[in-house]
Amino acid sequence: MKQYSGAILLLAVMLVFPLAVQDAYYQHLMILVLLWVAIGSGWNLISGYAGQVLFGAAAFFGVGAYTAALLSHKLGISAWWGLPLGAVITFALALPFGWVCFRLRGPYFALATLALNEIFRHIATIWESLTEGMVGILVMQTFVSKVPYYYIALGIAVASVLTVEIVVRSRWGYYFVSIREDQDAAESLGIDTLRYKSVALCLSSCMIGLAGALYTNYMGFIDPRVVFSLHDVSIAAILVGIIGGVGTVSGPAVGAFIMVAVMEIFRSGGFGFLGKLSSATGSPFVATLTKYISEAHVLSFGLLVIFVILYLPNGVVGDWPILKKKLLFWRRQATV
Amino acid sequence: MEVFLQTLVAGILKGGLYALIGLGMTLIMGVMGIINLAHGQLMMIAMYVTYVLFHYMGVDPYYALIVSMPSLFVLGMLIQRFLLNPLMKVEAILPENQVLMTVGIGMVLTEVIRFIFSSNYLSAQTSYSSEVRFVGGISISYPLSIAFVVATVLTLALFWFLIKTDLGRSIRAVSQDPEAAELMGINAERIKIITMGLGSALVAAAGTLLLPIYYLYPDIGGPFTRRAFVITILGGLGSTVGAIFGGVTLGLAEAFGSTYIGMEFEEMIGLVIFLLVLLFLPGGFKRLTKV
Amino acid sequence: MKRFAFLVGVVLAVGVSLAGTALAAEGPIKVGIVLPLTGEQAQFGEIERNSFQMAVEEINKAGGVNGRTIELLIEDDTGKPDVGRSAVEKLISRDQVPVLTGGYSSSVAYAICAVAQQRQVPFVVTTGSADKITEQGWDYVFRLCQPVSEYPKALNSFLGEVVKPKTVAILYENTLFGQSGAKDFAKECEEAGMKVLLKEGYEHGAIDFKPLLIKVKAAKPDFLYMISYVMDAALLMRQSKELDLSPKLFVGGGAGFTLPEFAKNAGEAAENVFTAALWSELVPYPGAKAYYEKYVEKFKTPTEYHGAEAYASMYVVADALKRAKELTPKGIREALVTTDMMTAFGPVKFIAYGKKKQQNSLPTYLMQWQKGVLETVWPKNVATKPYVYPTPAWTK
Amino acid sequence: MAFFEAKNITKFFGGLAAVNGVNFRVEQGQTYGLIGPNGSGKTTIFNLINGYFPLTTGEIYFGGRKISGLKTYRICQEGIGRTFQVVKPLKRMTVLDNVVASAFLRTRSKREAVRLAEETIAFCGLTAHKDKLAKSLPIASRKRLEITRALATKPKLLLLDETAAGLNPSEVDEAIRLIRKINESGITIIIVEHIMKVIMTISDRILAINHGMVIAEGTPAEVASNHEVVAAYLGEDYDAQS
Repeated sequence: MKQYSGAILLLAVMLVFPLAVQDAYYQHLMILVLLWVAIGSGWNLISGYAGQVLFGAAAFFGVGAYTAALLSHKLGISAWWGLPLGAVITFALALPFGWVCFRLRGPYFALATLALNEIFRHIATIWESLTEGMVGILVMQTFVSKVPYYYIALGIAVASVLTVEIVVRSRWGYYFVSIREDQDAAESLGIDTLRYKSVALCLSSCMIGLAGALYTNYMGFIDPRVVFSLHDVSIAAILVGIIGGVGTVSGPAVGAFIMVAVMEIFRSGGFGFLGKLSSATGSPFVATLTKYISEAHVLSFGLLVIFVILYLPNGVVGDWPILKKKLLFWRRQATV
Repeated sequence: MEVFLQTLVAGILKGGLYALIGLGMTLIMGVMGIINLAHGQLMMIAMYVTYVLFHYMGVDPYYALIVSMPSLFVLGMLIQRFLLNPLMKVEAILPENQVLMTVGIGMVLTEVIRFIFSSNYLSAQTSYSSEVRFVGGISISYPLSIAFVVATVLTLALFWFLIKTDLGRSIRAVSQDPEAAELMGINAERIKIITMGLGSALVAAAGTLLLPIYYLYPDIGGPFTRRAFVITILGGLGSTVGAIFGGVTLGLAEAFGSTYIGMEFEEMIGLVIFLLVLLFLPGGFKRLTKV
Repeated sequence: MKRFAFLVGVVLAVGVSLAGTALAAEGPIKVGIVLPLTGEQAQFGEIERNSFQMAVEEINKAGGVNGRTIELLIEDDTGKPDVGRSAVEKLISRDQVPVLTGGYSSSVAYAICAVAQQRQVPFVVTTGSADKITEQGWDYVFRLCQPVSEYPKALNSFLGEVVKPKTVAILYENTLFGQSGAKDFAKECEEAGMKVLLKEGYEHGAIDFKPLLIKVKAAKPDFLYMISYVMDAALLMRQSKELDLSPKLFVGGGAGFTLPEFAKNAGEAAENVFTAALWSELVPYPGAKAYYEKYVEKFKTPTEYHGAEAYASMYVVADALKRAKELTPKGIREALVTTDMMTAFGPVKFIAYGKKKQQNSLPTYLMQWQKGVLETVWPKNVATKPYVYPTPAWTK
Repeated sequence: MAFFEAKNITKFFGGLAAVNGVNFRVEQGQTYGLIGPNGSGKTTIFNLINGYFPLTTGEIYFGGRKISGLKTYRICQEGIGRTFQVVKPLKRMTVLDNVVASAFLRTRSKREAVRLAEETIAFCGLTAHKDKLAKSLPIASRKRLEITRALATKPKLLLLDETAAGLNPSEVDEAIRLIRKINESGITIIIVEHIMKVIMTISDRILAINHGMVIAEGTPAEVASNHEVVAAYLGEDYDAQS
């Protein structure tokens, strides 16, 4: 059990987090992190393990989100039923989605999923009688406190990470990685690649769809631009995976944490620290700097992506040994 | 009948501009096997270059081509030299890392521009921006016609360059088999740098020609990147003539889709065609015409 | 996995240390504002931020709120609801602001409303115009601006009294503002006995509207109603001119058509275009013109109705702070309920009507671009210039 | 009914025939050699048997069943394993994991798959490399890994594509020993090989092809003395002189 001790410790910390930190702001940020853990894990299973780079995570996220929203909006059923149903519907959706895209390989698969992502967004925008179009759908939130949302998000995130952990140690996991490493070789070793790619996509879509349904319940409002967003969902999911570590179980968790933290630190100017600094020093230079830094949150993230791809191609988790060596080296240099 | 003809004209003219956007992409994709998801962002940079020349120095956008194309040529080369070529040596799980890299490059380009120019809409209104000729009741836009002519000229020039010059032959050799080309003494890395520069310069031309009739803001790149890969897949990778076909086809499909199905389907039509071509006509028009 | 645990530990520690700052009884009063300062909507977020800051400077210079100054805490929502929500969570729980304002796009404003209502902190919505925002029965949400369905109020009376059209074509961008505005307007037109010949949406960012406009030309409507963002609006008018499309009148549904950039980009094609409008510096409210001039002097760029909304919101909030029996969210809410004042954006009073609650009810205007100036032409009693109708055909 | 039979198999790429009307039979327990100059269609025949390319015309029978038209993975499940001329190791997996992935074809239990994999690795003499990443292996071991992986699918028929190419003489001898050992364990083998020493020593029968067509079939001795074969390998002139 030693290999799991870190994970168990982390889980314990996560379980007491909302009790220790009453601040709703941090609870909210942690809920976002957990949401991204689920989306990132989903992306990682199909892309990081099975090697099919998905540029269309938002298609599943959006369908999960709309399932929950429409249940409440059209049928008057609690949007929480969207969690199980959203997972089922995205699962069903993944089959035709895969049928279209899996005939294509490598970058063409990626482009096809990107195209489907955009097509879904357009459909949700145009089909006003079903989705209300860009007017969006409101769902009343069930809880005032963040704590219940936190634990539900934690449950989904833990379930996603566990699913990945169990799957990659099983026969399926071996098959996924074989497909990633060499599809022709996998096929000639008796692996029905189409079938197992579909299996991976179905599992992935479930996780992403669940996250979408939770998003609806938590945020209380969705529209096509938000939940089918190429940039803010699909590409963000890829970035979570890449930064954390492609094809590692804990990668998406680390990636999600880094992404939410980096974005929020920049957006809020170091959690307001820079603002305080500039008003304390009264220096116009610091004030200007603060303004630029808070405007640079997307830029900083773009630079981070370029850096990671060039120097940590396997992400923070995948290249941890290299990273650690470098950090140690610097420290030694500093002390000498 | 007027509706039909006007739609036809609008589609063809827009198609010329699209061809120019696709031309750069088809070169880059054909030679390097890279899907450049920063293509539209490169075009955006060219538009800002043109805007600065127009706004601060009063340079007519058509003359600005002389500056915008070389600047983007250099920018493209720098990107290839310092960001994409080093990636070939990086051992990563996903070969698609290159595609993801271009996503990162696109983000950085957009945000740097936002930093400098903010998100405000900008435009370069010229005396001829809205000029039209009426031919038998059909309105033909003057700036779009010019864009069409320039696109055709550039395509022919590129075609000639690829067929007739040594450098062009080297580029084709690298696109067919980089390893063999390397063995025959071609420096594939250098060729890739030049190709990326050329592709960027071509999309710069498209951006510069588009500016007088359109407008500009930092996020303008995304939709054009999407159109560029639709055109390239339609025309066939690496095919210059295919890019013209692809561009005009997309222009016509968007125009007729807008007229006869609905304007809100405009973008979707391109994407659906893209999927259909990928699935049922892999290789695009190139496979039909073998050009 | 361990390093992740470590990171979480750091956040825990930071969170705990920053958590408990109580509502101070001394020092400046904090007001939380959420605006899009980066991203595609940043342009308008900027104008609103400037206007909020300008108003606060004036208020503080004039003695502040019962001797205390107001401090603005402005957060960036980047135009996304989840980020807006992060921002407002931070303002409420970290900075403990007793009152919120701002809210540019409807979706972000809505996300903020939900938090404000849950956490019982009053929120004065400045710009988010989706009808449903004030239709939820939320008692901590107040809205200063008109809801989108009321934008064409003045237009409708003008149409009924002057134009008496029989047919209409409606074009709209596929956004909340466009889709819901077009739907409401089409319904009103049909109720008024008009025939809607064409109602079609488009995606923001199209290069070529000619296929759409040629259909309008073939349908020959009496007038064309367009709900568009500024650059699309300019392209639509320019291309209408290129196609020689001439209905009796072109009407913009507010938004893009009222902005100076529209006139600049559409050039001659903007001339005589009507638009529904909420505000211009020429509206007959005390302070409107003064606000405009002061803004232009200070920031060297023109301002428009978004800025006026922000400027007025700040005064409404300051007024409530002055009157509040105690400076708690609850106290401020009670003061806001009894707001009754005049601002540069018009009279403000939060009332219930129809399905709406705590909604300010303001008239809207019909304006027309005449020689590059947006003149108010309807209602007649506040018109700055007579309307030009019938619109002359395009001259070549 | 033959154990394996290719009937008139033909493959056109565009207008060119890569394989044209080839017939041959392989009996159970044989080692069957496939020779021909570069580009004569040997690897294409493997790709046709394996289902990687669809046949233009013709049929392939295995164990009395028609297998042409089946998908590649189905053909493997039927009991035909193959190796690739250009080795395709699953690079970022260990040698053991490479083999476990293929061993899962015959069992669903992971424990059983690992046991089968370890057994096969030992059989092929790769135990020392078991925990190394496939990409870090030298070429001889990679070729061996190809065979190991194919064996772990428990094939009845094994297609070996240039297993000895690029190896030094002592490695070639080892490869021959391994192929013999596999054959002795009861697995029928079809082998494509350039090194004559290999093919001549281990094959029971040999099929020689050129330009996609059969030019000779028979025992190694028969084929070696065939004029057309000699001509194909050494050129027409050489044949004329002799």
